Amino acid sequence: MKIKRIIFLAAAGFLCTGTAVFADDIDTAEALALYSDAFDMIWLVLAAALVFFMQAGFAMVEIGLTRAKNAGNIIMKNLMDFSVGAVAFWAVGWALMYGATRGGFIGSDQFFIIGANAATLRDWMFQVVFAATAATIVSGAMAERTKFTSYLIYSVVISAVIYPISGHWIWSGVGWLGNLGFHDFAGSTVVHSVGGWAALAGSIMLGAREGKYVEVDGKKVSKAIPGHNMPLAALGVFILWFGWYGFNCGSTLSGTDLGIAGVAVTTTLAASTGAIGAMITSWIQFGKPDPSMSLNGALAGLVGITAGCGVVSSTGALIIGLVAGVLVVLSVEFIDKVLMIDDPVGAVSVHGVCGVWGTIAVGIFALPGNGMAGTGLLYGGGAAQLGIQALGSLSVMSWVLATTFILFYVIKKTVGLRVDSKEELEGLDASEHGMESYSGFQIFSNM
Amino acid sequence: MKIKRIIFLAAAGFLCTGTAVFADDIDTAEALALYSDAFDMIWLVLAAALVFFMQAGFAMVEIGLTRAKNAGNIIMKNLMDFSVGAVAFWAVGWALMYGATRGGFIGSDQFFIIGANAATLRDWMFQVVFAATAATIVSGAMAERTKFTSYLIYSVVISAVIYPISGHWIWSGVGWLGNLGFHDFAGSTVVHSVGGWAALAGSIMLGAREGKYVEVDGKKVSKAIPGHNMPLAALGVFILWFGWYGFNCGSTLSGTDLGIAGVAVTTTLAASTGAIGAMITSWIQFGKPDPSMSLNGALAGLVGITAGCGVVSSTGALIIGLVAGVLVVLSVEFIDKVLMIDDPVGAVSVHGVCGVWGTIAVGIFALPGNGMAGTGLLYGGGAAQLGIQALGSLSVMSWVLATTFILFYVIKKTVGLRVDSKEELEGLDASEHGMESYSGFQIFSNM
Amino acid sequence: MKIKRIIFLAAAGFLCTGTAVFADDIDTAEALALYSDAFDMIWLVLAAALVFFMQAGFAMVEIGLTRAKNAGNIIMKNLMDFSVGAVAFWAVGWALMYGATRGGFIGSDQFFIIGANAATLRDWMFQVVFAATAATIVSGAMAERTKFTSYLIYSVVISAVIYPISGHWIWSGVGWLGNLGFHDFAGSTVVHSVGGWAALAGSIMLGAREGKYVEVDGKKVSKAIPGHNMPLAALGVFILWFGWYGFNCGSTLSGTDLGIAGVAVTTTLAASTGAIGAMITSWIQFGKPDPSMSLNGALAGLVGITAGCGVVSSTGALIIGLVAGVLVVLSVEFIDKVLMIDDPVGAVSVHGVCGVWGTIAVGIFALPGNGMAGTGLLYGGGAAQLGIQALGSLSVMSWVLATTFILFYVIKKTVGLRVDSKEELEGLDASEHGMESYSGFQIFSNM
Amino acid sequence: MKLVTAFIQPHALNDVKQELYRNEIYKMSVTNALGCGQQMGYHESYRGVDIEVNLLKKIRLDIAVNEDYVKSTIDAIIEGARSGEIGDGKIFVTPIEECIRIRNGETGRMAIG
Amino acid sequence: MKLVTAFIQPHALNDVKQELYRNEIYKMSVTNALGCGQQMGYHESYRGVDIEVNLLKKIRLDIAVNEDYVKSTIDAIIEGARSGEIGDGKIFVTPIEECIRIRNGETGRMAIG
Amino acid sequence: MKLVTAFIQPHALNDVKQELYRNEIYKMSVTNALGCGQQMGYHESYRGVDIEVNLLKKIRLDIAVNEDYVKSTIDAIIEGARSGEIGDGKIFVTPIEECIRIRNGETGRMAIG
Ligand SMILES: Nc1ncnc2c1ncn2[C@@H]1O[C@H](COP(=O)(O)OP(=O)(O)O)[C@@H](O)[C@H]1O
Ligand SMILES: Nc1ncnc2c1ncn2[C@@H]1O[C@H](COP(=O)(O)OP(=O)(O)O)[C@@H](O)[C@H]1O
Ligand SMILES: Nc1ncnc2c1ncn2[C@@H]1O[C@H](COP(=O)(O)OP(=O)(O)O)[C@@H](O)[C@H]1O
Repeated sequence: MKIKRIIFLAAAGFLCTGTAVFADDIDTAEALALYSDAFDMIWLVLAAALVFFMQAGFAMVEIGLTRAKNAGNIIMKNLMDFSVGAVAFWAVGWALMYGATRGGFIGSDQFFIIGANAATLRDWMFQVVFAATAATIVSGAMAERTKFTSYLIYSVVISAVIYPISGHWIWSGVGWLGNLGFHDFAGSTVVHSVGGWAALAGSIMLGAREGKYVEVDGKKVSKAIPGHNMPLAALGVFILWFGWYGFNCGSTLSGTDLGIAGVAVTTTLAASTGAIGAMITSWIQFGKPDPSMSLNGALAGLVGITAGCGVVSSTGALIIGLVAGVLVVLSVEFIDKVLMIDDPVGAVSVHGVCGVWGTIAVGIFALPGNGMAGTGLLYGGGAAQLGIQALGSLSVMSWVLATTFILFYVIKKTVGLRVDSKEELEGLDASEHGMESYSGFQIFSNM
Repeated sequence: MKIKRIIFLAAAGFLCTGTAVFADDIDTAEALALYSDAFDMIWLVLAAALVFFMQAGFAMVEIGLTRAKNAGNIIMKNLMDFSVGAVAFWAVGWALMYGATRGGFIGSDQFFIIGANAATLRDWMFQVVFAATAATIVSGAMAERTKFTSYLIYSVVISAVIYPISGHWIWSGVGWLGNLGFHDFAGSTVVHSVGGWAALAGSIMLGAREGKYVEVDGKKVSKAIPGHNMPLAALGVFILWFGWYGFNCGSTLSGTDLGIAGVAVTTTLAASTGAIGAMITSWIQFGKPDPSMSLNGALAGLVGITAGCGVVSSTGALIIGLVAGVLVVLSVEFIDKVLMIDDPVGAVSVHGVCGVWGTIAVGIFALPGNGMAGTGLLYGGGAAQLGIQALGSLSVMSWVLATTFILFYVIKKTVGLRVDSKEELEGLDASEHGMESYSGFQIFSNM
Repeated sequence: MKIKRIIFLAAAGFLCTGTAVFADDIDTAEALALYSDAFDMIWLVLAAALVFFMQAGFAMVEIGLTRAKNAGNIIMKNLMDFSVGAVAFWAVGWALMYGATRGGFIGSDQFFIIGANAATLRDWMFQVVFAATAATIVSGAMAERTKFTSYLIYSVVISAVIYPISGHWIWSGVGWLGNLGFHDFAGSTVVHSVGGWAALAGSIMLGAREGKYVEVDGKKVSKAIPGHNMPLAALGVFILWFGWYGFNCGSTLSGTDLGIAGVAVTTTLAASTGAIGAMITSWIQFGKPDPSMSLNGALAGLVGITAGCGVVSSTGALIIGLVAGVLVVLSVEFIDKVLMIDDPVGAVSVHGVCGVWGTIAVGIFALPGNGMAGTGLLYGGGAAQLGIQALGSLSVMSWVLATTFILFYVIKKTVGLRVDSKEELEGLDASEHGMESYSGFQIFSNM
Repeated sequence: MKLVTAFIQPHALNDVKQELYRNEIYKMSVTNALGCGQQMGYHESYRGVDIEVNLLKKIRLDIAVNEDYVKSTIDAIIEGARSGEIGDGKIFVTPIEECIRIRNGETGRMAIG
Repeated sequence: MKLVTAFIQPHALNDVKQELYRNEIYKMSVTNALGCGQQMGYHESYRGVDIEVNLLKKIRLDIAVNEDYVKSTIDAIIEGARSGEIGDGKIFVTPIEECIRIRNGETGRMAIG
Repeated sequence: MKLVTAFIQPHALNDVKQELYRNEIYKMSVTNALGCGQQMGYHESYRGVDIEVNLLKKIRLDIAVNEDYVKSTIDAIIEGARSGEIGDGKIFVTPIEECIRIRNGETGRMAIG
């Protein structure tokens, strides 16, 4: 490709002959403007790539925490929710989220990102991976029993409509929640809660997996259905954590924002204390430090810090993460044993509950003069920001629960939401995809 | 290390004391030139790292789609083709590809990258990972039956000679194909087709795996030899997709090129529709949506968009990906059932066939005024660019098929290309490396 | 979030209206200073993310090279050593490493990184992942028999005290070794040797795994305890190699350093020859090319080049890597068969021995006029630099061995270092965490 | 003494165990098996190529019992495993000549339980 | 009724099944096994340490048949599994006293097929 | 001819093999099994939910021997596998009516060894 060679001769030129060529050719101000754009460009594209990679993380976590007989189905769900979601977000989602607002509630132009310039393309790229993150969260909660076709339908709707609309409220710059001063830096609410509440609606509408809740002496009790591959689950968490540096740091949206470092530090510390918090809580609750809970704890810390990563101190981050870690264990237990809702990977607790916690936490821990959100309760800012944060969380939760319940209800009444019991027993790999994920391995399964 | 501290004191200086120091010390024009170089440097090194990571992706895909008894051998092949390939590309490959041209056909100096300055080192780094990608593609098609020593020999030759020469034609800036106006932005032809056609030659010369084609009632039929680990195959595809952002976006070769965003968007959309296309095609053809085909479809979309990612619209990308996704399924079936060539992972279809498709597609979908290639057929550019693209594809295909057939023939007649039947039955892990990849796991294998 | 939209409107502004706005708003010198900081910021944060991802690499390598019954325990160790280590490095480690020096031996302020500005936060972020790397190396050597609680204690101490103090000597800019001219660009000694020697102390204090050394005819012989998952081990190595581009290239500490390319090239070549060297050595020694040794070889090459990656030529890198590859195989054999110290993953050989080799190699291969270290022996620089390098290696080795022996001794005498024999037999997943890592898979284990 | 060997559907294992416990049979050995029988198998496909799977996943139970327990063992297995559909499985009874408890060398009827 | 138990080479399974089908024996159970016999095993190495592998992968076939089928079953297995090399395996015949089809409670000769 | 079937603790396999070799018994087949016996199992938990694991990992040994080897086989297994603790396992002896070496068609006493 000619241009390759030419550019690189030019570059070599700089290195050798120094300045002269340059100064003559391009005006300084133009160069500075170009560089500013270049910073944002490479920063956001690299961050987007990192966030994309989180898809692999979700897939591995969900595969690891479920049974071998459904691994191929989970792969398909994770691959396809991104694929159909990206097309949906291209056609409709972006327009509803970032198009010209109708009263702060919904965007209304730029369908098919028509007329996009370089900056819009860059922003679309960064946003599409966030939309896909919200969509894919649900897959874990609905694992091992959902009809594949129904899942495809769900994926289109959440990426095209549900996620973008609440996103518009908060991130469009002209949304009603954003205008009220609601602060969600990288998406504890916009992304994670949306995914988490959709996961809740999905798992309620589906019902529990066969064998998850059984009568014992006339009482319904929760049974464990152990995941089949902890190493993959762990790998998934490490990938997610890695990708989260793109998720949170990239949300500065600017490559020349020196706040990036602070975001990276709070993210790191909250993830760490999240893991620690969950480990200790599981140790106390169950007598032994539980790996799958500790892994969930790291994610809980990450979800928790996502809203406030740009406005809290490192100490604030430590506390937010720690609380998220404790919360996730208690929430998993509560949802499983008290509410008896079957969420195989803990998606509701990690993304829904800790998403709310992280959003609220902004109102408590936001540093004075952070330039983005009102000062938190702890620093004497009163309850103002806290109230707005609570309102935002609640609004998004209501929106998502309402729409996804309707969505899943309609799916249930039309194409059906769940595979039949024989197919579930056999495993979705065989029944939905006619294949085996671990051909040759001897697997002992009596559930 | 002293310099560490010093640099970072200086940096801290900027943050605190502001501008004064700076303006005095360095001339603006010099600074601008340095920054321009710095953009390219960090952009290309990061992109190279992403492309390097694709090695892990290839390894996982190939391991996942073959049998457990050969996993260790695949690891060795993937590790060593990069390792010996990098040394070969350092000693010879770079020189033949980017050295002073002999008539547009072959480079002729800079062996051992002698005299390389920072810019050359940077470019070598970015190019070596592309060379390694081409080399490693073959490994999957030749899996489960190739002698390890022979594979090492092949690796050296492709990285040192075959890949660099056709690369010179197109990417050296002075090659005959490039001069004709052939456009291959990131390597649908230069990298993927080269790998794909070498894979074709290799799998033909090797013959099929034992048990792949059997007589049933006097007719040769194709039997399935299922891969043993779909989660790893899926992980591999996600890693490849992730790395592809480095592969395609990095191919701007410049960190200040604002076209990066467009490349990222077309890459994302084509991968998505590739997966969708393959899923639908497999659904129609086989009755169920096939995970391993859908995964191949995402790769097919990526390979397809690689040539044109900088010159097509997002709609163009959607179509290119979709066609690639359909094509890959039909091609896999054709090669397997009609030609009866045994390509365990579909490398020929994904990289060879879709590489050609992507190259041709430039001649159809290139936007007017894209600054790199002639306008495509669809936008009224006539068949000119299309013709050149076809010529280029064909030339590279002929070059690679001819040289690799000779290469594999020579290897076959000297050291031998294939392990013997007993070793194949036992598995290459035991016979070639004296080890087991999944020690302790009970694996049921009767093939 | 309001700010999101605003920044991106501004950015769009640049792309459309060009220069005028910009030139008016910001003074050129200020812009140049900001950009310089921005380069360092995004470079170091991205590099830090890559280095963080190495945690996943270590986890996969260690899981792969040990038995299935301990996989969950390894996950917990790798997750928690980062988590508690990050908190420890935040509270104490950074202060001891980069706080105001006491005589070049230890830092003394900035506990809890109090008063950190953006530059300090950025540097902390980059340094914490190095500290975590040193800490996590030990986990592999102590695998399959260490009490989880004891491992947590060890993690805190190494990240808070042992690593930072020797780090201060070398990287603080005011440490006694740094002042002597000791050169360790990215941490062959500071990070890898520290981890390697701690691993040695740990594995000696623990003793070998049950069944590792058995009496046969009155003679103690070494038995193989094969790892259970080579694909994960290979994935881990590819992840580590990928992350190493952040580790080494990021250690320029500056995003405008054009030496980055050279670092990337030497890193790539040394890793390659490391793999080649180990493959050949294992082929000669054991009759077949050994995958797990070749994987170790790549890591050995990477560890070897880490100290000198900025000051050696590409030829130098090839030799350093090759020697490291040979060395690691011989060292693994020596430690296993002669010293009879049980290091399941070869951590002592890879990180300790090759760390020393890499450090020493600077004194041999450093190019004249490299601007960082004295000229090496081979280039006529005499033995001066070599002597300093040897002194540094030795000092750090003594420091680490002394402190970790004490540490492990104290742990042994108080909470105990090792699980009991029954727990070891059963596997640490069951005994320490009450779970199974591969639920359902039939695993044949009689050790 | 008899050895009762049964091949059952994997998902019936829990119910069978429950029934056996109810009949005070607490000792057994379980193995993974693949079975080929009247239940003809099914078709999978892999990358477009059809695979006929006629070895279906089964579980093999081996239960050594004294003569007077044979009937209740068989009944318990049937109770737990019968769905009335093809593939429910088979039970085979074979003679055991001796039984030894490794722990203490006990033999015969004493050892079996 | 007899139980024919064979330990064969894994790769012989398809051929053995083919031969059994040809002799109208369609029912069997298959298990993964490891065998130790005249075929002495081989040597692997792991990280430079030699491993003696003397438990080789085998497949265990259990086929319950009526007396009049015993010979043809044995012949079919031999036909399918014999390569003439060490490691081809063994066949053992043991008596079955009772056979029950779980699905419908059928017993004896009726149940076995 | 007898078939000696033993269920032992997995970690006892090496010792048992050693003892068998010492008694010149070199042929055997080994299978993975799960056992349920006096050794009551243990409790694991997964994500806070208790799991009762009462199928413990065992190894099944099948050794076909001539009558005169039965005792030494049993003794060797006991020697290698006995720890005196619950869970050591059981040995069952069943009659074999015929034994055939697939490789060359040898039968009976000749074939067994
Ligand atoms: N003659 C036999 N020998 C060995 N195993 C048998 C025999 N008949 C049945 N089995 C086992 O029992 C399982 C169920 O048998 P099948 O014929 O499918 O069911 P059903 O008895 O209900 O018709 C088979 O998969 C196989 O494992
Ligand atoms: N006496 C025996 N008891 C149990 N299994 C046996 C016995 N003899 C042979 N086997 C099984 O048969 C397999 C093949 O036996 P081997 O002696 O290697 O072959 P061959 O009979 O051809 O000499 C062994 O691996 C083992 O599984
Ligand atoms: N009656 C039986 N039938 C089948 N298998 C048995 C029987 N009794 C014991 N076993 C096997 O032997 C193993 C050990 O038995 P257990 O009762 O735990 O030990 P012990 O005999 O020392 O009391 C069990 O796990 C099971 O696999």
